[in-house]
Amino acid sequence: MAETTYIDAIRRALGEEMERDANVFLMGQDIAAFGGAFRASKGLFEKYGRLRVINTPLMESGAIGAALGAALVGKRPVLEMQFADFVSCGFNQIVNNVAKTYYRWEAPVPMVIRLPFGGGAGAGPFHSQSPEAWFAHTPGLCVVAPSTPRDALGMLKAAVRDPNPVIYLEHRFLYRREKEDLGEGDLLTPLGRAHVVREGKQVTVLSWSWTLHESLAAAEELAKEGVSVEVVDLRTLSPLDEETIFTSVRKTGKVLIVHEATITAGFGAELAARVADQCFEHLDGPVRRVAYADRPSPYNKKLEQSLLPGRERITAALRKLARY
Amino acid sequence: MAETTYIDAIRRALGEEMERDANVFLMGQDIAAFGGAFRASKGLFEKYGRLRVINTPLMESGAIGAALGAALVGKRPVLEMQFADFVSCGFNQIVNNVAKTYYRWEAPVPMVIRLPFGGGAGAGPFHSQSPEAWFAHTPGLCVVAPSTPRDALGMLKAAVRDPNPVIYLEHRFLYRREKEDLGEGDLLTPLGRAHVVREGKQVTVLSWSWTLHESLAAAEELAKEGVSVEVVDLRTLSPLDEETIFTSVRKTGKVLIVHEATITAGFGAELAARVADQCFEHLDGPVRRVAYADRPSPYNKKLEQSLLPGRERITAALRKLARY
Amino acid sequence: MAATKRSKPPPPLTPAGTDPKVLRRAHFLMRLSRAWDSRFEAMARVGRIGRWYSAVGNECTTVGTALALGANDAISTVHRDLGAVLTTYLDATRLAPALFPAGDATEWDALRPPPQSLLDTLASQVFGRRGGFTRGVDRSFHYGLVKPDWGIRHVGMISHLGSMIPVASGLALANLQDGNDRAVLGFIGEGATSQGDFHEALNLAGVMKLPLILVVENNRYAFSTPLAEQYACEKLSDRAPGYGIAGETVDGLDFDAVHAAMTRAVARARSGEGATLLECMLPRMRGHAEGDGSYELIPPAEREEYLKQDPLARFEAALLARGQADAARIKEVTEVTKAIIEDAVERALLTEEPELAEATRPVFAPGEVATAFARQSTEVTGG
Amino acid sequence: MAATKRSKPPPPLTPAGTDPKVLRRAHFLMRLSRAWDSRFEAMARVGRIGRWYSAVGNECTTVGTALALGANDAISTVHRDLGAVLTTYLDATRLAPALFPAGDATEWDALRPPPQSLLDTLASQVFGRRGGFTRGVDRSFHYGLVKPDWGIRHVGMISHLGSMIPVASGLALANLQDGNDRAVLGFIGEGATSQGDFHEALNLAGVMKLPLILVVENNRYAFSTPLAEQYACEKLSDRAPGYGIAGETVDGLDFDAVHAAMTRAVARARSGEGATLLECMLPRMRGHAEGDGSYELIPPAEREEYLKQDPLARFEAALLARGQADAARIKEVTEVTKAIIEDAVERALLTEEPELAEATRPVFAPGEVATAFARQSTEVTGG
Ligand SMILES: Cc1ncc(C[n+]2csc(CCOP(=O)(O)OP(=O)(O)O)c2C)c(N)n1
Ligand SMILES: Cc1ncc(C[n+]2csc(CCOP(=O)(O)OP(=O)(O)O)c2C)c(N)n1
Ligand SMILES: [Mg+2]
Ligand SMILES: [Mg+2]
Repeated sequence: MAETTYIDAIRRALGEEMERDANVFLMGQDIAAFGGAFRASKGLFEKYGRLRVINTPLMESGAIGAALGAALVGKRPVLEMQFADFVSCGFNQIVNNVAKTYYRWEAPVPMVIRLPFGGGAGAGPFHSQSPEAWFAHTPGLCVVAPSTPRDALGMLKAAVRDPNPVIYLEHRFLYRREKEDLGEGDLLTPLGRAHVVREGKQVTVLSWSWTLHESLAAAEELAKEGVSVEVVDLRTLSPLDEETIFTSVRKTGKVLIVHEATITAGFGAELAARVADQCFEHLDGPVRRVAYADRPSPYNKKLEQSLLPGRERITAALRKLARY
Repeated sequence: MAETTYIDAIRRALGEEMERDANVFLMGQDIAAFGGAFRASKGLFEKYGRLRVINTPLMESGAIGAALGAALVGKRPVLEMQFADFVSCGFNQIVNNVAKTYYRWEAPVPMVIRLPFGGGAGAGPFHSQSPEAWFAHTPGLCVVAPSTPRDALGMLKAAVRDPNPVIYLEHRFLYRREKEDLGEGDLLTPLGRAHVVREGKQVTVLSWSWTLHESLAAAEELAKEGVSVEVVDLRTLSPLDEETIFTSVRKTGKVLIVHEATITAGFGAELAARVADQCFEHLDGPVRRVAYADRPSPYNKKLEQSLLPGRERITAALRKLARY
Repeated sequence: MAATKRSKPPPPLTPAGTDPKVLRRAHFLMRLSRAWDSRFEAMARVGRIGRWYSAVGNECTTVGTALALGANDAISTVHRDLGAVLTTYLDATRLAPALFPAGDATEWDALRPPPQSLLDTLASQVFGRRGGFTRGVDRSFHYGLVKPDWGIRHVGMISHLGSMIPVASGLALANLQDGNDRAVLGFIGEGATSQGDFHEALNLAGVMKLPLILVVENNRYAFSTPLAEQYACEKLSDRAPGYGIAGETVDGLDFDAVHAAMTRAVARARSGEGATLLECMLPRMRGHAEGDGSYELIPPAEREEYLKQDPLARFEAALLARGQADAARIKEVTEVTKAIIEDAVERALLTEEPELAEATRPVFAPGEVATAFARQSTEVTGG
Repeated sequence: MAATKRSKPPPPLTPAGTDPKVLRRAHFLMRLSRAWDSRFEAMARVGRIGRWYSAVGNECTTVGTALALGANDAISTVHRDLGAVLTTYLDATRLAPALFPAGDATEWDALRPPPQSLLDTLASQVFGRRGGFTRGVDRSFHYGLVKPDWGIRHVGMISHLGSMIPVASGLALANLQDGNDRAVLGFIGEGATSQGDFHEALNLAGVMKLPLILVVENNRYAFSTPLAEQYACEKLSDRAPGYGIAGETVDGLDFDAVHAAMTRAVARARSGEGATLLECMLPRMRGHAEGDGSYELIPPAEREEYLKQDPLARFEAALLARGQADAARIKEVTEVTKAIIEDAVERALLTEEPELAEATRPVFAPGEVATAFARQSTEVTGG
């Protein structure tokens, strides 16, 4: 069978869900005839027309608000931000309107906001950010970040079907680099479930998205050195699958949290806090984090690379932790 | 001497800094003749006129952007959000424009954004929020949250003088409830310095703003029970005064973090993470947090009270931790 | 600081060209809205409720526009739109049968639920009680009621002004997608027109020819800020050409003018001609919120002028002048509506506070995500 | 999808009414901008640089407007405003002495730094090299240069389109506060006018009568989106009345018209009459970014039409027709500017990559906050 890339998995999910449910529709900038900046919706405009693949003017807040309105009367909008960085322009609609509606008056808000995020492309401070912590701090939002084509497909489909707003973080660096044979069928990945990608005994790594792959590479490296590392792909950041996480940490006694977002008040802090509280008696070493320094993402590729929490930094941190 | 309330301390700071430096000016909604929703600028319009106390139209993003522009050419704007909750409407200007300018092209951005925040008034989901974590996660912003009139005065003055953007969180519940005799003179509180408000031996409480007072009340309660609690007022959340925090936790061996914002990915998570990393060997118990449940703030006062992390919940958590 | 520059409204006006059925219903609903405000203003004055944002002066606009809609047209309201809410929710003919001849009931009325119970729910809502739409979790008009079976599609506000305009545009978009001819009515104060969301939503409405009518309730002040500090155009409807949509400014004291302009706008929406920006000029008859000191900032002479312009008084004067109602009828409507509101308020005040468990009720609708949320430790979920 | 509806630009135009000194400088700067683009487009085609946003077609507008400013007027630029940056930064008479008679140097030129060094810095900036304004930390036009001693007040862009309009309004506000008569020129694409920030800033400019000129570079497409999907008004300057500011739409192929309209707008700004929204209609001569496939989406006939409308070619044709330059002069300017750019680019390519330490340079300006930041553990500060 042909291999499916991460971005193709996203396109497949969109196509399958639009086919399944006539209420599903897409909104975003340049997503119609052009198929989107990353071509995630390529071909769908031709198939479903201008009322289900809606090219919006250059705006974010207005588009998110409009999607909310449509969702309140039974539609299931899937909104693409051209880059995750631009979601800040529609921040209020998400955190105050979309997120709070169900709690306030029990109206379900089935909508997905797709955020192409992350660095590694030398794209500078405004096309490289990882905004998940802002949304994880906002009650009422589900925040997911798949790391494989399989989960990109299965979680997007699950997100479209859930009656709640889902912030869907898709990593641009993985778009064409990750490939899998997915086969046929209606493949779903449950929301709210982490996944132990690699079993191990001495240290647990908690990560997601691009850094998950870097963590796996680092675990491989450590294996050569005789250290057994367990790697957990969180997949859903909020709500959190505490059970899977705590089970792993209690088993290994050590934890390294790895993410691409800047470190201070990043989502890794929440993981550290829960572990330091709920696994305290099982910890055999300090809770460590590897993440981006508290800086914007520099434009020059070498500068950016020096800050990205890649496999070298993870490997070094794992070594240190294993020796602790 | 007369006692000065927290809100009067803010007004005094604004007045003194405007008098000291002609580049300091105020912007906000209803701040001119009306003196602001909480009267923080009362009297200043009459004194300094419409170009230094600027009533803006009903907008946040445009006002923050305008303040940035003025700051880039030598002005020192102090912007009032009518309620902290509305800052989400200007979020992009803060996190992408204001915060990143110095790193990007080394242009200092001396500006202060005042955020009247917090609950306790039965004001519902949109007039009660505590947004500090979003900003603490954004490199390039200084985030402060004074808890006393003395620090409200001294930190606002320091913030106006610093060449960097400062997010100044002022708690509405404290406005008229906290009073102190401040005396005369040019009173400054250094930015980036926490303050051990109460010394103790068995547990450290890390908190700020309204919950700092609740924590002190809880510490008092524990004292009666023979438990010695140290209470640290962080005052500045970002950058963090690790030295003061770590010194205290290493001494007591136990830490309770208390804040009003919702718990998941709140700023308390960052404190827990740093402590769980840097004080691991000194910890005699799990790192605990008392904070708001992951919910919007309900309107009905009784409902709201049931969620606020007040002295009872803090006391209970301290008791448990002390016994651990 | 005075709201300068705008010209004074024209002399007294008359509801001449409107269907008598509509006039009867309008009169009842405007009086009902006014009675509600009077009751709550009184409670606010003695501190029995915390804040009250009065809709006195807005009735002609809120009722006059909402009455031009049909079942399952949608409305999106902000803080002074009680009149539109009542108009949308209530079968007036069942609420006050004595006031309406048999033929006044509409097809929509047949769909509507018993009016008394909706009114009671609304009163409980405003008090933050158990029986309200949000059962205490959110304030007054911060909720929605989307009940296609009742013909009601109402989306309430969040506090962030301007934010609901894009949402209203989305309601309109769904109509376009469904290929129906329903219209959407959104309200906004003149102050909130300064928000970016106003622009983004109206631009979308223009580009997509959305069946949206945005009514600007221009009461010349936003909190303390007079319109001269809010915008610099002559009329806010001057913004319509910039979005390629229809624009009109009407006198919010003139029921006929409001209703007729809205009727035109609804026709445009239904026929695919697109959106309308309808500005209604209102007298500022009250301060921002009761007792917040904002009214005192308006020069006394200006205030007096506004109080003289009461649209409800003008409406009734016109009814009398035209022989569309006599003094007895006006008195009766006034008293009946007052009694209805008194009753609803009294009943609501007797209802219970919400259950404490409401505070931690779910933030997610039932499903996979909600289940995962509930699996977390209760320290986090608060559950 | 074609950009429909807008009428075709009028026949060839002539820079007739403009001062010969201005015409000479304009010609040089437009050619310099074009030479820069040609060089970078070529590099983008062979993958030597990642992306290039071409300003081909914008030169008449960027240079024509920026040339109407004086020392310490401010400019705020976005991604196709190379022409305005060059116009603001460079003493053309020192950069190419052979091309300008002695009297062409202005008072502002006397303040300006040596042009070659600024040009070199700019080239290094675009490559993300050590010698650039940001020393590798941010891309091409994402920086600013505020040097009152040089008469230069330039605020560059962030990627978030629309965000710089409020900032430009703030630059204008500071002028008002200082009581000077300086103007501010901001640029924006027609796509970015859909952002809320456009609205909020222009509304403020109207209310405060800010000395701001917002130039809309309407090249009929935003990335892939044609203007009919971007807005529904006839002209974007139709939005000006909605803000109570002056509005004008001019043909961006007509240097005289652009320069004259800008000159009028600057006069308004200086005299306290307030802001202007100046829309310049441009041909879309390139795709969004080189090689991103967006140009191919435009119908071929439409593309050809745009390519025929090249404002620089028209400008030169007009110079010739009017006898304001001969073929030799045009050739010379073309060659000299090409050589200047070749040189600057070659030199920049030879410069070093930034020092790695730049990645963790301070996020705070020196002071109490910066010191506190540096005190944190290096895991956090990355320091
Ligand atoms: C985004 C936002 N900013 C500020 C406020 C604070 N605020 C509440 S009401 C109000 C004035 C509203 O004026 P207008 O829109 O004219 O409505 P009116 O009250 O006059 O009917 C303001 C500034 C808000 N609610 N939302
Ligand atoms: C807030 C925001 N949303 C989306 C984008 C992505 N984007 C970059 S350029 C562009 C099109 C810009 O069009 P226009 O403003 O017309 O300028 P042009 O490139 O045509 O000169 C878009 C959508 C962005 N940069 N900023
Ligand atoms: Mg108003
Ligand atoms: Mg364009």
